[in-house]
Amino acid sequence: MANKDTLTIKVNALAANESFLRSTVGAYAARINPTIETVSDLKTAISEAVTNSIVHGYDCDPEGIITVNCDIVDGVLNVEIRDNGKGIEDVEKAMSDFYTTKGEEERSGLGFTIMKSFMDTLEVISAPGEGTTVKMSKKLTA
Amino acid sequence: MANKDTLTIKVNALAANESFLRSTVGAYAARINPTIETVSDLKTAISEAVTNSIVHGYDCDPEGIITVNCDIVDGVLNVEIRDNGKGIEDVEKAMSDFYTTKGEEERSGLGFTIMKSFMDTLEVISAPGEGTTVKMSKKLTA
Amino acid sequence: MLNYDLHKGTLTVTLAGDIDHASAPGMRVFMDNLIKKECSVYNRFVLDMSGITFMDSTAVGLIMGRYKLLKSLGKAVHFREPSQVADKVLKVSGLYTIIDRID
Amino acid sequence: MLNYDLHKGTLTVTLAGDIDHASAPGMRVFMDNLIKKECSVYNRFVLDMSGITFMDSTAVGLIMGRYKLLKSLGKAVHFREPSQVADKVLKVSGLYTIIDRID
Ligand SMILES: Nc1ncnc2c1ncn2[C@@H]1O[C@H](COP(=O)(O)OP(=O)(O)O)[C@@H](O)[C@H]1O
Ligand SMILES: Nc1ncnc2c1ncn2[C@@H]1O[C@H](COP(=O)(O)OP(=O)(O)O)[C@@H](O)[C@H]1O
Repeated sequence: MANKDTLTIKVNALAANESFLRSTVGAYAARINPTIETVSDLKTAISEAVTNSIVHGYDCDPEGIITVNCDIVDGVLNVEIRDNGKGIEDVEKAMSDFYTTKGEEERSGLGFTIMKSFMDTLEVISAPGEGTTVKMSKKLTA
Repeated sequence: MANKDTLTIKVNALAANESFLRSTVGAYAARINPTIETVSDLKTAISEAVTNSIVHGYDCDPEGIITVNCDIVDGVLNVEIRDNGKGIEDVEKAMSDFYTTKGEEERSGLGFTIMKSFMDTLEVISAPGEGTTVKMSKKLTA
Repeated sequence: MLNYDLHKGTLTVTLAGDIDHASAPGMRVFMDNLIKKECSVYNRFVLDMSGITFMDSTAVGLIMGRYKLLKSLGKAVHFREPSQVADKVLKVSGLYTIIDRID
Repeated sequence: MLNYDLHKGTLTVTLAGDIDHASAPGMRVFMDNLIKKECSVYNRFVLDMSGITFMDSTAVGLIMGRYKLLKSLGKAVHFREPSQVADKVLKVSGLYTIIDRID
């Protein structure tokens, strides 16, 4: 059966879209009445992925486009955040705690750590020059 | 110069997306700090167009997809609401006050009247079998 | 959200929150039951709109429909204290020309 | 949002609202100026996090950076009353292992 509750959003790589996208996905998830804490966790994880696309993927170039795809199936929110930016050479290394290529900008290297711990599943698909796709899911209902 | 602050959203023709889309476009517009009344007018107009796509365009079939495209240029929000639903035979007639093809459902026939009066510009592009596109704009800053 | 109060021949219904195509059907059923069930004990119907946070033309259709039903039953109909957002839609819709506002 | 209070050798900075990549840079500049300018009059730095409505790993980087600066100046550093959302991020980030919480 075709899925009946999907959401696609495309925006420019602007800092203003960090709060916009996490709030929008939070509002979308709210329709199936999750707890406040669940929505808060979700917003944190979305913020990490979107910030990474802006800061690392596009080096803050607002011409870059970020695409967010979501659906809700059987109480589980699936979300995919995609950029067409510079991509990641070694995904496993990038995902390890405290690893960052922008330490001089005071980045903590904990973005993926937080995504992993705040969501139920996390998958990162990336290659140099081919952009990055972060797929996450979280059960919204008890 | 390419536009640098665009937003595209695609969702299913579900009643839950009426409030979701008007709130989301309202939140997007908020970044350039319009008045509360301006955002409220905008949300009302968006709600009219989205409800029409759901009720008339798709006869409430949730498989239908509604696409909203926005940008903000020089303080003016441009928004386009598109469906691939059944389309409108006579656009001029449809836009006249109190005209409705769903009177039995207590529709008032004032959707386009409200869009016209709450926005600065309104354009409707439609043909039977080819879906409907509503283009509106509103100046957000004084 | 919907509340009502029946007092000295006046049935007051308070509509609050967002009134749109998603919320209107439930409100319609509730109001129609009430309007008919209590028909013998009120002659004036007041619609309190002070708590409306959003309304569009679907809400205008909802109000028009109840207005026609109430008129057919011989009741007087008034609006009370529409919020700013409600007031603007009521003005554009022309509803004030058939229903007056008492605050 | 950012507020501060200097009292009996304790510099208390209150961070409130959403702390993310968009808001962190302004907070960093403000805090660094304050930390250096008032250096001679406090020996304890308290970060009040009770009003934080959102924070992510960018905020962790912001706190780590201030922590290092404060340590290099010989100051004691504490958290006060992190909100629930802040507490959860602080736990996962391991920041509690280097900065204690005094409520
Ligand atoms: N969307 C992306 N595009 C390119 N590189 C990325 C992207 N997301 C993450 N990375 C790489 O992975 C590293 C680790 O990311 P993360 O754990 O979020 O920490 P941080 O953002 O603090 O550096 C980043 O420093 C960057 O090199
Ligand atoms: N997206 C759409 N697809 C098909 N028909 C539409 C669409 N939008 C409007 N219409 C037609 O135009 C008429 C007038 O629309 P409107 O002024 O919004 O009033 P109402 O929605 O109350 O009928 C509708 O009754 C319908 O026939």
